[in-house]
Amino acid sequence: MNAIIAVIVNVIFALLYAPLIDGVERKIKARVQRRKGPPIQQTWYDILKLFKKEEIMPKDATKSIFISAPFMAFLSVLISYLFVPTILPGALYFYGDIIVVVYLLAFSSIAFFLGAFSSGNPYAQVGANREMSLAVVEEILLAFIVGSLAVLNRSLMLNKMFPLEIKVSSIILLAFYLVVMYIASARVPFDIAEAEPEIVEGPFIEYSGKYLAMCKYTIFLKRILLTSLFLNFVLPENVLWRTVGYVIGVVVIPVVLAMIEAHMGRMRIDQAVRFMKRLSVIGIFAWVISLFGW
Amino acid sequence: MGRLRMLIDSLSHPRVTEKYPYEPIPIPEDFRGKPEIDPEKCIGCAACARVCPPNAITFRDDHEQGYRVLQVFLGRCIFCGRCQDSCPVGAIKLTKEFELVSLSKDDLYQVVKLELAKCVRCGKYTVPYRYIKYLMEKGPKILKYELLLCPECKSEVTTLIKYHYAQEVHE
Amino acid sequence: MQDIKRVIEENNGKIVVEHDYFLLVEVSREHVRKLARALFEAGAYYSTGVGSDERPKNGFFAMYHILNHEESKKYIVLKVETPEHDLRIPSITPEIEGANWAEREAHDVLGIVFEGHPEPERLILPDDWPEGVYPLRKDFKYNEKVKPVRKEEKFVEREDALVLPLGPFHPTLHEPEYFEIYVDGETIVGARYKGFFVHRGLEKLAEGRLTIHQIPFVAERICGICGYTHMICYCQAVENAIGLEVPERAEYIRTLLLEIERIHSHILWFGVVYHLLGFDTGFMHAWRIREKVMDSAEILTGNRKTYGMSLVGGVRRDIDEDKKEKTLKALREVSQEMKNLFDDVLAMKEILNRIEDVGILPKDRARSIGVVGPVARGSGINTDVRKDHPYAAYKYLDFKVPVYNGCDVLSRYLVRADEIFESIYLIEQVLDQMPGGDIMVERFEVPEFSVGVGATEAPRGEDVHFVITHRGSKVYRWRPRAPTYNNLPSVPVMLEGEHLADAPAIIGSIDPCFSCTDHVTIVDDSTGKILFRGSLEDAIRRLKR
Amino acid sequence: MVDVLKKSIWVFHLNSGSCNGCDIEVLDVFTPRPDFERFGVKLVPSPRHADAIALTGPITRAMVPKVVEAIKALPEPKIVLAIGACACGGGIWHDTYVVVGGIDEFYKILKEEYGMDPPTTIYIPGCPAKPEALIYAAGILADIIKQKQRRREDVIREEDEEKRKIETIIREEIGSRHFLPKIIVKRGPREGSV
Repeated sequence: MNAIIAVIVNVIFALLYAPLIDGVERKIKARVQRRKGPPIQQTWYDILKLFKKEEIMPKDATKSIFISAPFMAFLSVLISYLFVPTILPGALYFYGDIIVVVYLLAFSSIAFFLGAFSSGNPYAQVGANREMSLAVVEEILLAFIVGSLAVLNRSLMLNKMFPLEIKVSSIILLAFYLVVMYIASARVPFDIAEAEPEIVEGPFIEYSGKYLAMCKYTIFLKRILLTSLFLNFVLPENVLWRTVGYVIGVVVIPVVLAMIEAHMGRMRIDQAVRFMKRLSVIGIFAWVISLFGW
Repeated sequence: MGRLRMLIDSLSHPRVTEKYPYEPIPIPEDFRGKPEIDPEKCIGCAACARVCPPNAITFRDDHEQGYRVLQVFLGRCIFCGRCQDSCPVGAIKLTKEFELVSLSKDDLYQVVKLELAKCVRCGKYTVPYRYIKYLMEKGPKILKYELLLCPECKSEVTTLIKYHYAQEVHE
Repeated sequence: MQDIKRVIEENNGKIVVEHDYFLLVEVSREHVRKLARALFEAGAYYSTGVGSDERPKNGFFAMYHILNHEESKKYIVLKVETPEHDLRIPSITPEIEGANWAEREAHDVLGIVFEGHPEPERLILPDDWPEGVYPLRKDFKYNEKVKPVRKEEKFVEREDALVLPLGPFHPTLHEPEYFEIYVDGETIVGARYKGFFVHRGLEKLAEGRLTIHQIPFVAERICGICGYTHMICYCQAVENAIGLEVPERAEYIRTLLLEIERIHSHILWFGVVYHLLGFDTGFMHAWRIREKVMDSAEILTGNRKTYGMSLVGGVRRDIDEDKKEKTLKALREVSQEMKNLFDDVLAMKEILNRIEDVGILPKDRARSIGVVGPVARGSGINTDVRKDHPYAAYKYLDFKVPVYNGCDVLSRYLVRADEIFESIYLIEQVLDQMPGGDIMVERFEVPEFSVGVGATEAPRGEDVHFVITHRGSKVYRWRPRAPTYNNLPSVPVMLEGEHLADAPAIIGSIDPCFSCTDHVTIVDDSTGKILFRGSLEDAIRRLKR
Repeated sequence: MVDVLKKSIWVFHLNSGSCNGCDIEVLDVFTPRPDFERFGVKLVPSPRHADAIALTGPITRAMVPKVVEAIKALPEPKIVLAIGACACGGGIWHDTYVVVGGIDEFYKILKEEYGMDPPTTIYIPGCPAKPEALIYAAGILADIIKQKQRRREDVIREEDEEKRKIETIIREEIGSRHFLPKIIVKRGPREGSV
């Protein structure tokens, strides 16, 4: 029963908090650019406005897929919150839930990809292609990290992993996780799929109204999910300290990432893939030492 | 480490965002803003309308009501200030006003109507009284009766005068 | 100097007007090609070509080829006449590649046939423009509306590649332009430019409604970024045509504003390039610094962008000590902050990777296409109108012309970076040395059918205006040629073999200004596919095929 | 004005043949000093995402179908920001052979040929429109400030006395010209004067 209440609170928290932290990020980015920036509730205003707007269907779109894709993406991320605790500890744990989380995250990327392809827009397709080549590498890396963590803990259950034991391999893996988290949350220089000057927001180009709001919302939720996952790995088990740590972490991490993001130029897709290939070498190294149990 | 320096530099300096629209912003002395006709000074000579490159200032003579209608359409104005240069009495000036945003095109007009004088010969409307007054005071030394004649009458009369003089000489 | 005259005379050219700035050479149709060849070999390169309908004067059509001879510091204007019943002139494009667009344009707007032109296709007239209607002929009214003739859309298909339309509304440049990019995967295998969307008919407008004193304001609105240089260029062309000496103080004020404009234009370009490379903070910082330049422009002239400061014969407003000081103070800050920004950005590896060895334009290709300005200087060609054909106060001032040999986007980047500091140095000199005196020549006579050429170094390169005056303070023919007109044909060369993701940065690297270029003629209507809606659907259909 | 868009306006920038001056100012308002984002304004690259079209330029004839498409592509509720002298009234080239001549002429075409009602339009004059003028427009949209510019019409009538004075002076002069009243020429009706 407690777990269910925790899950409900967690999901509501995520839903409310995800757009808000995006507003905070925008404010922070504005500050490092030496301007005032929008109010922090701006992203909420944007989303509410989008829900009130008309939706236009592109002529060439495969309607059913085009409409359902944002919902699929949104729901798959939302369902992930059932397994990953946010502000309150406790979630629906069952044997093998780590695989479900990774699978759901990959599924949200695939949903965007499908939606983009069904929209019948070449820019969306170029965007989707890029999204896919990035997502493949990024999901593999994520699976790889989580898999290695599972090896470390000898379990696929998330609650067995929270918090992680401090070992050489786990520290390397967490650092590695931070990088992958950065990539997966589609921030510059890895927002190649949505590059505005090149391919005009790529996969989302044809979406309007509430479908666009869903797409944007999904991205915000995904970012908070990945941050929460990281925080769960490092925070202590004590409920009070965990909550305090979580509240600090969930604010500080996006702020720091936003500052990093503001000072990056976009990479080219081939450069990004090459970069990730190099990263995977570190991953393999961490995996090998985790096999030794260090 | 360029980006770190950039970050520190930005954070150590204040934000530059201005307070406008909550507070007014400083406008430079020579700023070329909204052109405004001072209806008290305007003589209706339409010099501004003739030099205006985009035809933002136009004039027409309303022969029924007896008015010369000078119209400034701010929506087309390019704020070059040629009207100000050309105005003989300094009636049109570029102000510092730039807050010209409007929800309807109608708000972007300034209209000045000047009463026209009548031709003493045929009774048709000619040029504004103001213009005649100005020419009488400051204009070139011409025969003053010409001021109150419409162009047709003027050319006819001129021909007649020439004819008359020619006859006189002939005699 | 003597050499070039000898070359002209040996090849049956007749020097009609010998001006400090240009030579007007009349040549018959039979000899034009040989003369052009000889001049090209003597070191002149093609600047622009102007067609003109001179039937009211003598019943002839004329084609003026303007060549830039840097060595003798003169423009050489070759005038070829052809009678109305036999509108054929030998093309000089086989001899000089740069004449291609100019001749095609003259054909489009006047109907002159260039014999032996390698690509006698329409350039600027749209496919739906009716045959036999030539807008720049004198019997066409400036405000005449022509009914379009509907035609089928034409696509240039390529079997080995996928066509990706870039434009006309693409967020890269905030201007309607259209590139058809052929991609194989993510690699570009070819590109085709189809432009001329921003045509506003201003050449015809100048001949029709406006007087000689109103045209400067139209010239300024050819381009919203480098408008003042167009204004000066026009004024100089008219001054050259009527032989007017501008007061020295006016020359200095013009120089001051031209350099202010160069600084803001270059900083703007840096901002745009950072944005294209995804580095928005760099964009914000660059434009924040630019704001100071805009403020000094506003203080000096009363407007941020359209200065409205010049007329034929001088400048309209004077500059006092207070304004001078404010400008100097602002520019010192700009100099310091830009320096820091450049240092910081060039230390960022992912930015450098995106611009180094990308968009190569080799030196020999650059010369034969006739690119100008920072694009030429980034390909190792030392050319600058300010040095080659000194105008305004540049003849009294000391400055360097930065040249880089990298031939890539980075070189163009560095050229512009250096120019900012060079311009600040120039402004310091101008404000220091500015003499007193008049700023305007009020009275002058405008002769009929007098030819004038004016040139300035716009931020984007050489800017040439050609003017034929007319009685009653009118112009008979006015032809502004913006630098982008010469630089654009080099873009397909640069794009080939590059990544699609680099296309915006490469197109951006020539600092294209389509509104400058396209003013000349008619907008393309039918091939202009757009990014959203119908156009993309067409594109997708082609993709599926 | 439009309640939905009070707090958040996403703008699609559409150049319809402008000289670039206004386009640069449209970008300029997003830079640190004016900072348009304060009012929740954001530049979006796709018209599908947009609430407003920032229209610059006099609308060249060939741009008409494209501008119509862009307006159609915007989901309701939508507004049009006509920025600069060109968009508001056609600017310096309002009557040339390839220019429609401003947003109002364009709306006529929109109504006649495409049967569409024009969206709410905000006119922002200026050449180019100063960034602060754009902020002022955003302020009006967000109900922070009230519109200042109003139509002004002045009718100047001369005092009868003044008129009489002028006429007297001139009549006196005419009187001194002995020939003028003597010669009477028959004239047909004429139209127009000055």
